[in-house]
Amino acid sequence: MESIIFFVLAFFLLSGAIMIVFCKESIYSAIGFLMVMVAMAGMFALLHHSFLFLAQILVGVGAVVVLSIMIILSINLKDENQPQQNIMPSKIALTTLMVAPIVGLLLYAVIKADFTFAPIAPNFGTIEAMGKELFTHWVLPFEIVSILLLGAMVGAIVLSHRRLDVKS
Amino acid sequence: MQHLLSMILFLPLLVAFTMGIFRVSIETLRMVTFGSSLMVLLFAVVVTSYFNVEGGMQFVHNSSWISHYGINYSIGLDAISLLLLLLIALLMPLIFLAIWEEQRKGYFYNLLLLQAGISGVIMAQDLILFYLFWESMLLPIFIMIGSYGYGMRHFNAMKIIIMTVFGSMSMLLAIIYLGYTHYTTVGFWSFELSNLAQLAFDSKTSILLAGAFLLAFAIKIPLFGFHTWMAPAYSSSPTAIVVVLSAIMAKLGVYGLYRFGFTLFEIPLGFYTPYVILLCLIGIVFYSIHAIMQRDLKRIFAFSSGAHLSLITLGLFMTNIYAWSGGLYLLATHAIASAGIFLMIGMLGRRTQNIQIAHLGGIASIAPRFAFFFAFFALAITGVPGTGGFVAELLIIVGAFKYHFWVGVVAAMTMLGAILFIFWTLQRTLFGTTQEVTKHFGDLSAIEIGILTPLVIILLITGIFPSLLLDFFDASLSTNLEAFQGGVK
Amino acid sequence: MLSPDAFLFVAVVIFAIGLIGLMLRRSLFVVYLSIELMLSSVNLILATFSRVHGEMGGGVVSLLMIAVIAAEAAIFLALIIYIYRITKSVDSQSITQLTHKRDEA
Amino acid sequence: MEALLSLIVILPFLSATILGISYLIDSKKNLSNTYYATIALTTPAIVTLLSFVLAFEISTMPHDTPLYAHLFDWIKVGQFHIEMRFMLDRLSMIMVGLVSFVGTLIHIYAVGYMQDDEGFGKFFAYFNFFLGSMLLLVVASNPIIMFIGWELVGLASYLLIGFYHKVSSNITAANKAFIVNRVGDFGFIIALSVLFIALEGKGFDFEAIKEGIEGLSSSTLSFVGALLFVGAMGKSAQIPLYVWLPDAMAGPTPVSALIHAATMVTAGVYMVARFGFLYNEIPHIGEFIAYIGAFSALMAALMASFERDIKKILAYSTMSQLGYMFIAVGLGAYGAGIFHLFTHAFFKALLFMGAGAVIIALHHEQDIFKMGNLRTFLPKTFITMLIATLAITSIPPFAGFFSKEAIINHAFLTQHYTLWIIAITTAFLTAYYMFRLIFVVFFAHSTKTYPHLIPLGKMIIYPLIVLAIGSATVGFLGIGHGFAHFVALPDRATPAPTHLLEYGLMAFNPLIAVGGIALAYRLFGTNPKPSKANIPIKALFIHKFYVDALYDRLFVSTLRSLSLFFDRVVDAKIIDGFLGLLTGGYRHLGVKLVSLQNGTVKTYATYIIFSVSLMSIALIYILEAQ
Repeated sequence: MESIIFFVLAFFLLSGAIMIVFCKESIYSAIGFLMVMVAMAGMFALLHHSFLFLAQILVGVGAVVVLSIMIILSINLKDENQPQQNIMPSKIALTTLMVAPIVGLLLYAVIKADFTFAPIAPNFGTIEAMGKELFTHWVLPFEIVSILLLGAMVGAIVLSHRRLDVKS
Repeated sequence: MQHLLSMILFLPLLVAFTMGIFRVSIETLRMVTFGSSLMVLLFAVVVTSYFNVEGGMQFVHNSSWISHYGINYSIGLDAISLLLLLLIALLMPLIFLAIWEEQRKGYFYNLLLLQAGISGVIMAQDLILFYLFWESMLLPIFIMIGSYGYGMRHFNAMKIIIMTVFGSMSMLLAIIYLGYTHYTTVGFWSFELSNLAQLAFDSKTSILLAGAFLLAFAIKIPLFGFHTWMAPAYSSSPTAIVVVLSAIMAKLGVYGLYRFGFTLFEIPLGFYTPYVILLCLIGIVFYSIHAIMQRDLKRIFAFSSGAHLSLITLGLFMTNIYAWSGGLYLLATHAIASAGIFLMIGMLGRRTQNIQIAHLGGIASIAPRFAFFFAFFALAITGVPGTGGFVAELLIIVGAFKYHFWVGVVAAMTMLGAILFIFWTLQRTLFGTTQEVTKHFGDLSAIEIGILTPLVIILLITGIFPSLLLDFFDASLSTNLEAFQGGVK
Repeated sequence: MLSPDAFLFVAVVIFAIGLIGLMLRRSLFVVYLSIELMLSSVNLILATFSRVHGEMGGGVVSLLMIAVIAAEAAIFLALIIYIYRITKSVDSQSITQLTHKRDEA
Repeated sequence: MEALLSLIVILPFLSATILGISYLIDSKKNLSNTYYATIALTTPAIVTLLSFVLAFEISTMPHDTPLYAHLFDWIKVGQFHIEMRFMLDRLSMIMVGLVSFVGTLIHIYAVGYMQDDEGFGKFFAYFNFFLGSMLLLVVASNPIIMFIGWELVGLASYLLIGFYHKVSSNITAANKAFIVNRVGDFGFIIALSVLFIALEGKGFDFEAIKEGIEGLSSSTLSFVGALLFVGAMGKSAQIPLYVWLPDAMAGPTPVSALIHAATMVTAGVYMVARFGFLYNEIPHIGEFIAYIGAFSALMAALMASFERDIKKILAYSTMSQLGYMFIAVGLGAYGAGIFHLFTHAFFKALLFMGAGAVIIALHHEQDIFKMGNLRTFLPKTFITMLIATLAITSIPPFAGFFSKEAIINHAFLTQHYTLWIIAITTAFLTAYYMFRLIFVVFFAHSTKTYPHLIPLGKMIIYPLIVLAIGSATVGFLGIGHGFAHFVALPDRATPAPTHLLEYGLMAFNPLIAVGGIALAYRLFGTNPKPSKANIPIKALFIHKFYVDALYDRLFVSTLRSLSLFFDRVVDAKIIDGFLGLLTGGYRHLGVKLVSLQNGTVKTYATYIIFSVSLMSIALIYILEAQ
């Protein structure tokens, strides 16, 4: 049963990823991104990370994806403003060739290492356990991320309010 | 007494930094620099008076500097270095007098640094120390050509620095390799010349190492083929620098060959000897002919310097006592004569703002003193008897004939070479009728005569009583020559 | 029972697709999405290892990563808008300010 | 005595220095000519006195014990030990006496001649400098010191030829003189060096060389001898290095008289005589010298016959007479050669000074065809010049007769008939061109008058008279080879002539001369016209055999274009071009790399990925290998 769910999720994940990269229209890419994020949330669930699942749905899908789609729609690119680019098979082959060694290395490592799932505590991945972990061992990174978020917020505001006549 | 050499070395640096920190006015600066150069001259004279002609390396001072790599602050003097030290100590006050009117402070600072660098090169007995000073004397020259020069000064400053640094880089590599070899074979790091001279290499390595040193010195001298920086650099340089370039810097190439080349690599230099001699001979003829059609006084005498330096190098490589004495004698006398001529070109340039030969002429009829001194130095360069140049050329020619007949014939051509262009230059510069720029040419002032007269007197004394100076370094030279010949056998 | 390898395989492949997208496409959106893709794949890997070792650390980092993704999205999208307003396009080739300019003739 | 000998050389240099410094300091011209003249004249006068004292001393001593004066060690490097030491034997004594005596007279003459020149002081500084150098040359006890004097007289000659330095052509002439002389010196120095190396360790004084050369091979000696003679060619204006002498007449006339007639140009002859012991070992080189001398004599005579400039005629005549001297010394008759040198100094100095008197009287006119009838206006000059001319054309009993006759007869007696014929022809031509000069200048156009003639001062006339007496009488010293015996040079043996032959030859030479005079009178006696280049052979003579043009084409232009070639091709194209390949390659590489940095972020990302993928390959490889 889990395997079936996994394969379905993996299918959505991969096809979403492929859509992101290979669709000409940005909006299709965004839909592919949505698929990826949702499928990713599913993956987390499969891994017993219930809190991650929730966070992924809330933040990843609810905030990031929606924001992206909103931006894409608001910019409303015309065709002449789109990058004039044909996705050529030769280029795909070339980039794939370049990426292949990295993939090879990673897979090599994965196969060599031969991981297995360890038995887990019953409260693994629950909000309670995560919260405990977060506020005992991970306080500092947590705070740093909060500052990062603050910075990003300020940055985004500054950028979008920047006067346009700086550069012609 | 122990620290006299260090004082000579560091006094100019100290003065430069003190003056720089207090940001003194130009008047103070020129007084103090002139005073310090006189002090250095005094120290040099004191050193000379305590110098023992038979004594080999003297005033040796050695203290550890970067002990981990065995780099020492190691200085000392023998007769030949002392000769060069005296030359620079004597020339610097004259140069400072010659630029008395100069308003740009950079002149004084750079010249002080230059003096320190050159003194360091002359004294250094540690190869890293030597390399340090060798490069540091290039910097003031680079700055001065670049900021106070004439014509395409930026390009020419780059050209001189790139070409010379290219050579010295190869030398640095060789130095480091030597030190490393000392570490691997003897067990501790050392860059001391006397230690490195003990090392033994297989023939291929030593030829490569000798070549690396040779390249640095050949560019500095410059031998034929490495000379294209010379004329542009001379023509772009301000007077003070061109005097130092021609009178001292170029000689240091020969000195380096003598001190380091011949001490470290007796045998592999033998491998290069025919090629170097060939380059020298080509240089003698080539530079002389090249100078004929030059239009700029500085370039003409640049090539003349080149020809003489080829001759000096030739003398050095023929390794017999006549040629060595002659080479070193020429080194001293040509330094004086070329310093004189370039100082005078500077004076000429200040009066006319123009040193293009085509615009000059007729100076002799309105400025006889200028004409006399100019002609005297020019003739001294051609090696007229009665000036030191003749003695030196005679000795080198005799040595060249001892070495090989045809080498002697070409070496004797220097007698012809210099006059070909110098007499024509004199004709167009001094004689004939006055032109626009020379119409109101002022004769030499008392100070200018004061600058030039010591040089004239030295040239005359060296020409009429050569034994005075020859006996002075005869002992050093004979010892080194025997050591060298012993090394070859 | 699923092995961790399956998850890792998927993550690696998604990562690779992200890389390819990064190199292949000129549209800034796609570039952005590719980067998100790679981040997510790393996220997945973290989660997997958290599960493999039975420890919560990986999960926590993954959680923080989600926050980072959000921050990154905000900045990147703001930049896209900014660039779009200047160049009227979302072409990555149109941003060439880093090019070496030969100043001498 | 030694001190006196040193003084002879040192005094002129000293007074030259004093004069020179005075002249340079005295920029406002406060010092009078009298000041300069006093110093300038005292020196040669004292030197002359000293030389007479020394001459007396020497002539009482045996001929093979010269007088030495050791000053100091000049150079001592290895075996190269050169002393500043002077040697006075009979040969150098004759030269010292000659140089100082004639020099003094010309100094006196020059005071009159240069009276109005603003460079008066400078002139005498140079003149005294020359005197010192010439004396150094003749009293040197070894060839190196001799070479120093040899070079210094060249320098003095350069300075004096270019004395009127505002005219550029004068300087060109001076340069030519110096450069051509240096070409000769080039040979000289090579010869000396080779000789020194061959004799290394045996000393380098003349006596030491004399003893040393016995061990040397004939080829070395021939080489040395020939190259020494190259030096003499330059100094004494022989083929092919004679071209500077006519141009050297650009200098003031006293200079021509002293340097380019009486003293410096004879240094070559002196040198060959000095090295007589060496040339005796290699008679074939001696013959070569004689032939060069003969051809120079003939060629110069031919050129003199068609020249219009009074000083240049005399210059060619000098060259021609020097040719005679070289015939003599080449054939081993050193005594005869030096004797001709001796007499020639008198009459040639006189001729130049007379010509100078004419020139100055006529406001610096030098073209003989613009003169004429001067015997009525300048009678003293005419008389003295006529005496000198009779002397040079070897009319008995004037000086030239004895000396030239000795040379011509020597050529005949040693069976060098070719040389003899050339010498006789030259003698004929000499008579022709010298009397051409006399007739054109002093006789022709008998109605011509000169309203603006400048009167000649006593300082100019008296030396002429003294020299005229000399020209008329010094020949008698040579009767019965008296002079040659006195000088005691190592003459090669000559077959003794029969009396009949001797008297025949003695009569033959004046007859030839008279023939020349007759021809000159017939052509130029009354109504002279300059020769026109109407036939090729004449054109050849008038244009000096085109040698100047040839040298110009051969050397000057070649060197200039070579210089330009070096500058524009060798330096700029080949060497800098090669360096340019290096630096240019570096630059091109930079340009290529710059295009990699195209500013698009995507490309940079590609580089990163590419690098990472390379690293991955490497990692896989490493991991597999473990």
